[in-house]
Amino acid sequence: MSKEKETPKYESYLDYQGKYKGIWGWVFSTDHKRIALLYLYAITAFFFVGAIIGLMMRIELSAPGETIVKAQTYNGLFTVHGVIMIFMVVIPGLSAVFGNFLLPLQIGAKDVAFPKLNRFTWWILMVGSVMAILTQFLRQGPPDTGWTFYAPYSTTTGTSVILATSAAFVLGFASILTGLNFIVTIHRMRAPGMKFFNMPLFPWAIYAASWIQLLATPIVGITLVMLIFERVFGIGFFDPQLGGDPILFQHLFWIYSHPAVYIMILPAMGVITEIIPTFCQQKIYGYRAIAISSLAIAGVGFLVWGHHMYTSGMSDQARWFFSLLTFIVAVPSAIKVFNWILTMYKGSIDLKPPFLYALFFIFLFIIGGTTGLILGSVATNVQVHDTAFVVAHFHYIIFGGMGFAFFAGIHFWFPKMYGRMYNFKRANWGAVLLFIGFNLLYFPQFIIGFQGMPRRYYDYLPEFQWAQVISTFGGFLLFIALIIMVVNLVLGAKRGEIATANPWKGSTLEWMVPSPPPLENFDEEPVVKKNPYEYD
Amino acid sequence: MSEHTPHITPYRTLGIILLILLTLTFVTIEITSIHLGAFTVTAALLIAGIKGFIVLTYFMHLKHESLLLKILVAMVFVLFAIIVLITFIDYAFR
Amino acid sequence: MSNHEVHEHVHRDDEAQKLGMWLFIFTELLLFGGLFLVYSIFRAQYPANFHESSLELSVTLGTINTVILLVSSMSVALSLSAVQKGNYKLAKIMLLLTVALAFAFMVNKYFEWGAKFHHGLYPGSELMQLLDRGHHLYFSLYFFMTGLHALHIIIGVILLLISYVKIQKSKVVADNYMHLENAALYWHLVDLIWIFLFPLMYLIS
Amino acid sequence: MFSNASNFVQGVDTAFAIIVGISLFFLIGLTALMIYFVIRYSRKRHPKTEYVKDNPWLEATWIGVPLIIVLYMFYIGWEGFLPMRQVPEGAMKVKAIGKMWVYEFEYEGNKVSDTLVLPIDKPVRIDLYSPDVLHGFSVPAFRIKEDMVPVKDNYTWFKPGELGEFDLFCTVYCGLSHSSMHSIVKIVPELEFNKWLAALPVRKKEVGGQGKKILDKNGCFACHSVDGTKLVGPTFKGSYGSKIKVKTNGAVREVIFDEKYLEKSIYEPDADISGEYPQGLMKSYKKVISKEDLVVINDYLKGLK
Ligand code: HEA
Ligand code: HEA
Ligand code: HEC
Ligand code: CUA
Ligand SMILES: [Cu+2]
Repeated sequence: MSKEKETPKYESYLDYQGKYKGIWGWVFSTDHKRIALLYLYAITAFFFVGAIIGLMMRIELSAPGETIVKAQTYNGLFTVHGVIMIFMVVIPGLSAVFGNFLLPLQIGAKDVAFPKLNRFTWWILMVGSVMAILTQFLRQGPPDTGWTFYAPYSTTTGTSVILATSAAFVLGFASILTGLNFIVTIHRMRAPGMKFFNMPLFPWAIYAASWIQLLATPIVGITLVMLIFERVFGIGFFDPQLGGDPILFQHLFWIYSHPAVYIMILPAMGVITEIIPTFCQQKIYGYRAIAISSLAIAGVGFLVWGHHMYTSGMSDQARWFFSLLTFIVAVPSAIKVFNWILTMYKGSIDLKPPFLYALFFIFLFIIGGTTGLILGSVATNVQVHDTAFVVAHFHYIIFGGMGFAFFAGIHFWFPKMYGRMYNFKRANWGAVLLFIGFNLLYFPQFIIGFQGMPRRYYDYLPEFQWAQVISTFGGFLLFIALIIMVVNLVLGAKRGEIATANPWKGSTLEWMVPSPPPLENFDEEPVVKKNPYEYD
Repeated sequence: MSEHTPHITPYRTLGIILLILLTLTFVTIEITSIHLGAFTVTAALLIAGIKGFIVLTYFMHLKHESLLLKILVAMVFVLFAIIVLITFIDYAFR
Repeated sequence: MSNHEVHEHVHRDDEAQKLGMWLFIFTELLLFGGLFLVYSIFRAQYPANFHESSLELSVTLGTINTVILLVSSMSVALSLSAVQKGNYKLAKIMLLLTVALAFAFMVNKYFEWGAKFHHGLYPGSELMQLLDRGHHLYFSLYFFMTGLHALHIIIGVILLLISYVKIQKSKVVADNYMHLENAALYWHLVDLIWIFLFPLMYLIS
Repeated sequence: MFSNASNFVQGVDTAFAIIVGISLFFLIGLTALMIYFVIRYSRKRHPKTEYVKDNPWLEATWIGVPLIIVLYMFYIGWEGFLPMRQVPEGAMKVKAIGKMWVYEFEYEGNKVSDTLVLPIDKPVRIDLYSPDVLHGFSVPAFRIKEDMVPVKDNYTWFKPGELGEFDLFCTVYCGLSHSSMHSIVKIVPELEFNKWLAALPVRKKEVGGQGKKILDKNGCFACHSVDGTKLVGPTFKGSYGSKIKVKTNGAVREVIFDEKYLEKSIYEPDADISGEYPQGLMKSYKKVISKEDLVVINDYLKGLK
């Protein structure tokens, strides 16, 4: 890009010197952009920790019997891996990082509705995360219940379940406040002239996800508190030995945790919906359908939690009812996939790294989603429930879906965030390696899952070993690819070329401000007259 | 930046509302003390619902809020009702 | 901190504040909603036990507390109206009345719980372990739900006291009263929840 | 085409094949389309975008068609599942008990075995019990899986159709040795089964009386033997009254196995860790085993010489 470009004349949010110096200028900042970067760094660190634990599990599983850790340690590993990845990485992930950075920019606002609350939320997240990580070092040993905390095992095991559930509770609080902040922001702070239906689609996705965060999280919150009280005071809500009902725990847990998976995927879909039209320079196909399908996913997503419990001993009526609703919630996702692909039709496609990631996302999401259909159908669920098949399903859809969308988004908005550009060639190599490693890692799990290899197994029958070895190999490939990606991005942020305001010729408002954006985003309040996604 | 001038609920209205709420409270107690079988629960919950509605409408002045907020409040209650209903699909048919 | 703060004052958005409070109230409703769900399921399973256990509670104490909460709910509402009309004196009296009522509620609760504790009925007690499933669940829920409700009373009182100070310092005035309005909304929520707790715990038999 | 290991294989595998087929169709079709678009409309070949108008009919199609497809998937899934809940009259009954971390199968006449042996071609209803936490009862080859939930009585049934040995897994995470909670389902000809059943010893009359019953009910024998073998935890045989080394807060000391030590071991197992065992294995039974029961257990252990 242009070398003659001088250092910008304005004061960008990155250079801004406030009352506090150095790192405190970040930690105490109420600027949504700075907070977004704080989230990015924190979540990257958590992701790293979780991923290393994932790799340790892979090494352990590469041979039957004891390989590197003891059974008790392994049980702690997958619990902590799940807790970190779910509550500390993917649930805050996209919405807190890109939502914070872009939501105000895309709707033409100076900041979110409650900037101080926003800062406070990040602190809460840190407190919760510290608690979660502390569980590792307590005398009782890491929690060993799985991230689902199923009673009555969780009410009786000697490990530090109380701290782990408290951590999840605190993290949930952060999630609620983020959602609250975004909903108010979207309702109250859109630029003049911007109606709901000419908002870009990423805010739409954030909006839908925020409602889930707001309405579903309290239920898991109270459930976890009940669990803690059960352990401390011997109140018997869930432990049958005390008169409780373990299946009720599962209901309450999944009333939150199923909608929670849409907290993860909706913003990811939003990111993809921004990237595809930009690189095709084509109007997004079926704007309204995509916007409304986000709400539909959020709405119906509330009612399908029982598909995690088909074999728990629910009534038969509940089984078919949940199965039916599960299938219905798949349709809005399908609509989005079709619309994305049709947007490419007759466009002018520029295959840059973000778009490459987006393509990989679509492919992996279809695999993850359609295997979700296999799980949703009662007969086949009975076969694959609680097996490696489920593990493969959700890694495909969370890592392949939300993870790849995250990488796509980082590569897409990187120039906006840092005002610099990364190396495309390295980025492409990283993406391709990541894709190969990913498939090697998780695809074999589908096969052995169908053959009956249960999940959360420290030890397994020798006939499953071939697949586990391939998986472990894939895990290392993935690791290398991620290192390439991260190094490339870090180098880019440090000494990449200076990026222009609108390197990809995007049409939404964030591209109308300089890169990196000035402290208060817009010098004058933008007035919106046209729809997003009009390229010319 | 308020869209509309805020509505001030008169003191008198608040007093009347309180009286209605107190009356309803005593009605519930009366109804539940006579034996009506399964109907007791329905009656008590119905009255509680009415009381809740009054509190929301007048004390929390939803009456004078935007349509959006009214819809949102209704949505929350409906969502909760649906969740309870669905959970009972399991428990009722066990 | 940054010059953001300056802007916040320029762009005061009462509607946003209120919407934010309502959204928070939604989360509280669903928090208790989870408990009501648990209650209804266990009640459906052990109707007889729940009935017998609820006889252990004193309807009189419960009724008094209901009346207290309803009156206090009106008094906050009065306080808000008074602030809107510029009658700060009345507003402050009404706030203090509300807080006093909240205090009375807690004292009442203290005696109620105290009596139960005295009989050896408290979470984790020997007696509780001996009860059969339905009774045990009823009392667990009773302590848990009323306890959580009491916690909300305490939070509400703190919010109201902050409002009081703000009126005192003229930070809450006739054309800027969002803090009081939100505190009042929270207080009504506490009342709203009790309206459902009362019949479910004390009356339905 | 499908195996005949049980009567459900066909239903489940049909559903599986159909859903996978449709999914593959969409996966391959959409991916191919995507790649085609990327190549055909790449900026080099197609520098100028032609705007495409939304087509309501097209959109309605791809709401409607997937809806029909998924409803069909739901239907076959339910069809394949329904028979699993309809136990035929007169099915043979076996009670399966899953406890930390072994299975036990109780046949009529109070006969107990640790493998599930069944006659071929005869429907059998398995009643599922658990005394401690959730366990899973899963035989992948038979396409059955149902959780074992304490207090709640779950069941499953099937009709074996092939001779042989099949793996039985515990699928619900249940603690330390979840992954070794494994057993075998052995399908044999009816004659052989009858012979086997006849030879199966009746569960011994409770030799230990009440004390043994309590331990059995709480699943202690999953970890503690009474014959000297070392399982997950130390054996009870001969340990009562002896001196044992325990670790208290990391410091090793010697205690005598007596009433007080017993109570502490059961109520706060992590306080004194016996020998080289890791802590956190045994859970506290404080809420489960009453003081009265302790006395009974005490007497029982005393007698185990
Ligand atoms: C981001 C997270 C995410 C998302 C989006 C989803 C999406 C879906 N999930 Fe998944 N799921 C998880 C995360 C997620 N899941 C996790 C973490 C678990 C395990 C939890 C645990 O036990 O630890 C799980 C477990 C899980 C189960 C329980 C498995 C078991 O334990 O037995 C089921 C069962 O129904 C299920 C179903 C579905 C379905 C139907 C969708 C649908 O929304 C998918 C919709 C998408 C598509 C259908 C693809 C796109 C469509 C097309 C390409 C068109 C072609 C399709 C048609 C014709 C319809 N999931
Ligand atoms: C976001 C969700 C997420 C992600 C990304 C991952 C990532 C990985 N997971 Fe995990 N996983 C879960 C969520 C996730 N997982 C959950 C919820 C469970 C269920 C837990 C339970 O049963 O309770 C589970 C369970 C689970 C199991 C099953 C355990 C069992 O049932 O016995 C296994 C086994 O192999 C596994 C492996 C892995 C591996 C190898 C990775 C790898 O892909 C990780 C590889 C990545 C790296 C090695 C990256 C290195 C990182 C960097 C270089 C930093 C760069 C970062 C940025 C720039 C952002 N996971
Ligand atoms: C999960 C496996 C497990 C179960 C189930 C279990 N225990 Fe233990 N138990 C252990 C382990 C491991 C130890 C040694 C470590 C320790 O002292 O905590 C132990 C130690 C003990 C000791 C001390 C023995 C000694 O020699 O020091 C007693 C007594 C005991 N258990 C009783 C019981 C009783 C009674 C039950 C059933 C109600 C039970 N256990 C259930 C694993 C278990
Ligand atoms: Cu038993 Cu897992
Ligand atoms: Cu789900």
